[in-house]
Amino acid sequence: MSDPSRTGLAERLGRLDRRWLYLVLLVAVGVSVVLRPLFPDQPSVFVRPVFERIERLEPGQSVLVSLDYSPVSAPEIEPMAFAITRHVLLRGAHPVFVTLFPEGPAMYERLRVEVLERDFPELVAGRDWTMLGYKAGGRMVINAMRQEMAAMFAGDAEGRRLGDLPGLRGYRRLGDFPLVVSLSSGTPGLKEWILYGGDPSGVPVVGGCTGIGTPEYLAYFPSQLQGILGGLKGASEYEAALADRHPGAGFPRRAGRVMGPQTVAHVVILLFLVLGNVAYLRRPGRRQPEERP
Amino acid sequence: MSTSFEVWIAAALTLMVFSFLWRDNPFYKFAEHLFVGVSAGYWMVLGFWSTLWPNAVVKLVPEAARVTEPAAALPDRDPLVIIPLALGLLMLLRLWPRAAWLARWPTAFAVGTTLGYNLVRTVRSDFLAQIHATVAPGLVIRTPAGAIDWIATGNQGVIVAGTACCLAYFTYTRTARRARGGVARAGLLLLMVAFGASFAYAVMSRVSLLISRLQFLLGDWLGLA
Amino acid sequence: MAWLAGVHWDLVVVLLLATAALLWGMRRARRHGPAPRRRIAGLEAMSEAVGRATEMGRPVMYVAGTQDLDDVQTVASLGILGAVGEMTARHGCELIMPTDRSLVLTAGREVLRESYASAGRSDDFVPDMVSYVSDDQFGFAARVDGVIARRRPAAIFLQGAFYAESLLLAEAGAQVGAMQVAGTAMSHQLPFLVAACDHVLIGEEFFAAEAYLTGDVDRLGSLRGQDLVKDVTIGVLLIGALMVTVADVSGWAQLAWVRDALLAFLEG
Amino acid sequence: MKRLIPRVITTAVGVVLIVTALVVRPEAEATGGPLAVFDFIDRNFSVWFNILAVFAFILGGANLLRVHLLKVVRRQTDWAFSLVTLVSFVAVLVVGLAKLGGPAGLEGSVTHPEAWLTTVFDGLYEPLMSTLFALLAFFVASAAYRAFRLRSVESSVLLVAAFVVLLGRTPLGTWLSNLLPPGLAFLRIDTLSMWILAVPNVAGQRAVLIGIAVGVIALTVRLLAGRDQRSGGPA
Repeated sequence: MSDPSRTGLAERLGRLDRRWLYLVLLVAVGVSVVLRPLFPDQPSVFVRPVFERIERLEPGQSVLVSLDYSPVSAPEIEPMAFAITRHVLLRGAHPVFVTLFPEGPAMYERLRVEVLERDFPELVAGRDWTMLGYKAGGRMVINAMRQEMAAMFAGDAEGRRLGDLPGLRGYRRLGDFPLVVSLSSGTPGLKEWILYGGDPSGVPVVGGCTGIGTPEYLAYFPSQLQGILGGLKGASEYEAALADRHPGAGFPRRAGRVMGPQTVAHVVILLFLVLGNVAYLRRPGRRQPEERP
Repeated sequence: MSTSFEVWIAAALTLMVFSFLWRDNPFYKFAEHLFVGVSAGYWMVLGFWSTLWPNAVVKLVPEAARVTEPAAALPDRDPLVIIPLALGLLMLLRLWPRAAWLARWPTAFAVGTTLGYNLVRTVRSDFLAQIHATVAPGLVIRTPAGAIDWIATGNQGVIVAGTACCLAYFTYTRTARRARGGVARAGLLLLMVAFGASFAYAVMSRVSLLISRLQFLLGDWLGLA
Repeated sequence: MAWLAGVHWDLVVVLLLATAALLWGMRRARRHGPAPRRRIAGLEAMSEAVGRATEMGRPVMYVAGTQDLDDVQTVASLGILGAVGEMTARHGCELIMPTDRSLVLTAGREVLRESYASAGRSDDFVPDMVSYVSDDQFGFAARVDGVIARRRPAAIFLQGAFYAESLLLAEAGAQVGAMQVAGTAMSHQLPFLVAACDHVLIGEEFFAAEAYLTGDVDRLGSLRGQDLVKDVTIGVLLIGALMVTVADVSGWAQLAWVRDALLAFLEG
Repeated sequence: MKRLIPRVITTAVGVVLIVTALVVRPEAEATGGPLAVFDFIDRNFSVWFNILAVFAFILGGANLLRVHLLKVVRRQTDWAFSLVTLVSFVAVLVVGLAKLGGPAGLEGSVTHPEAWLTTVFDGLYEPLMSTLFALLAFFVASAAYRAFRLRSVESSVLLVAAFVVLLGRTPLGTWLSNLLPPGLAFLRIDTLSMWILAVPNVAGQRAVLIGIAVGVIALTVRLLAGRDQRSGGPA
């Protein structure tokens, strides 16, 4: 028999009124919604390869970035698009945007206003980055780009001819790019870029996807898919890595700020799990039904 | 603090619903009864205008299409919609005890359509497709370069064996079940792993709903965040 | 007869084989009696829960999922309802069944009227034990949670197709101390029900519940047929995966042909 | 007869629809002949079901009105709240069926941005719906507290899997994993939680789906073969 005072505590914990749990969760999440704390975060084994790939880009190299998401999944995917675009430009590389989603051009517009023009005012569309636009057809678009970029795109979304775009000089087909990034909320998206882009042409593919979609893509990691950002957590890890490696840039950490209340809630629930089990294991005798108001 | 009337209403309703966490109380009762009335009415209105009107009324009386769209071309008349309407009327006979047995016909029709529509779809997408997904990669997974990917191969082995074990868990006949005791038990444990993991994984999306509600209360309403 | 080429022959074959296995099981059960079955704790708990509710003088609540009659799970749930209805009728225990679909309201009443009649308690059947709430999943959940808090049912059966509202219902039940038995084929809601309820019928167990509860020979016989179908499936899984591997590694043309035929068959 | 006819209806409708699903290829052009019949059935029966379901609203609505009217008339407990349901239900029905507030008369969509029904949706329905949804966060917490205990082998496995995945979704998990020596990198919590989701979880879900399909086949065969002497007739 253990110390009676400890048993008393365990017993009280075991019969804890659920409303205390509710109150703790409400206060913890509420306070963190107001204070918006930023927790230190680090890239996981899935995120680190994406970051390192982009970190190794040479100035002047072009990267294909496919914006395969719509407003519905933007809360999860958009922070990834913002962070990766900033990183590519910070390395002096040249992002070439395409989209397989009809809503993609609207997503690019938000990216242009909030990242390209605000954070990099000295850069110019067409010279320092390229938007090729939306093409319907999903995997057929990728197949065509693998053969010949010009077969799919005559020019960029603003009407400049392909030959006049500095970002595509020397990039005639998909295999010429050092990296393809697909930010994907479903089909067509990351899976199509892996199966019809990366696998046949050998170009390295990395990507980002929603939290719910993540497990599906893990089957391709790490051989066919070199790295992946899964949901808000993945985006937050990437932002943290970017801030860590390029401390002077001072970019906002959008996913990191939303992760604050999320993390607090998770820690609170984890704490409940631990407390519940401590109470359960320390209780003398058989389990009694918990108190119900 | 917000000056918008709508924000105040929404905030009041939000607090009323949250009050249920404390205990059942008159505020929750009010919100609950309002919710039932509003949502039941809303769905019936939608059902009328989006299903009954275009698919039954307009098909029986094409001129009715002009009521909602004066410039519309008149669709063809489809007298067969009499069938579901007649079945619907039979259902109302429930209210008249002597003809109540006729009210079984529409239910019989509904059950028949459900079984008929679902069987083939289920066999294709839940049965054959899942077996295909398990069998098709084989047991040895290779990298695009052709070398054996040992991690993926191990994972695929776990998936094939795990699926078989879990299926064995569902066995009903007692003798057969005993014969595969350990395997079925492994299947149950694997199911528990799957349930625990997906429960925890879903916590994040449930919490984000709470966060957005609190952002509304603390930000839009009180102006704190 | 060109249209014959368009028939999904693989599905025809699967359906015919499965039907044959089920009919074999039923015939066997009729001749030799049903084979002994393993226990399913959740099903044994159901009659216990009804008995407990009767003793405590508190009602039993039955929710047949939140989908319409066009979902197979709702149809399966009505079968379980019939058995539960007989239990409450025999015990003279109050049954409340809120529904969120009008078709389920009428079908539920038909089922309960019959089960009260077959229990010899026709007079105890009140149509209002089944009531309509609202087609909205959360409007329905708000109401049912309120009813649970006020009526404090001693037993709650959540049997059918559920979406996000599953945990709203199950937690409200746990808070009033109800004994809860859930059953569903919604794989994404199973984790929540497993966490919040006393017993859960997982997937196929939910479809087998009616056979167990009614003890009907044909239905029990079909369980034997289901076991046979699953055995064959396990065999296809293991042998198929092995064959695909050997075909890939060895490069034998004949085996590659068999592999392609099998995969094409499974692709439908 | 009273029992036979519903049985025949169920079986006939079910079998015809199954044959239809086996024969009709929606991507192919209808070729006339026997296929035309199946094509017709495929297109129409689900519409008919939906018409029937909406028709049933009359019974559902009548039940709702009756239950709450009786409470009000008999002055039962909480009758005042029943009045709230009655008033809001009838008001929404009138607003929606008469398409008040939108374009003139009955023209235009019932969910037109200016229709009063849209105001009701945005002002009352939407906040109630999302708050009910948000209650789930609390219920997830209390269900986890109660259920995830080291009671038996099964519930311990449930607990450990949930714990690992929960921890893996926080920076805390990443931080703890960094304490591991490089040789044990495969035990990193983020890696482990993803592995659980991608491997054992997939196996479990697949088996559940296959089992469900077997259950559906059995239920359908029993009901259509009339081998299911349900107390309530075919339903």
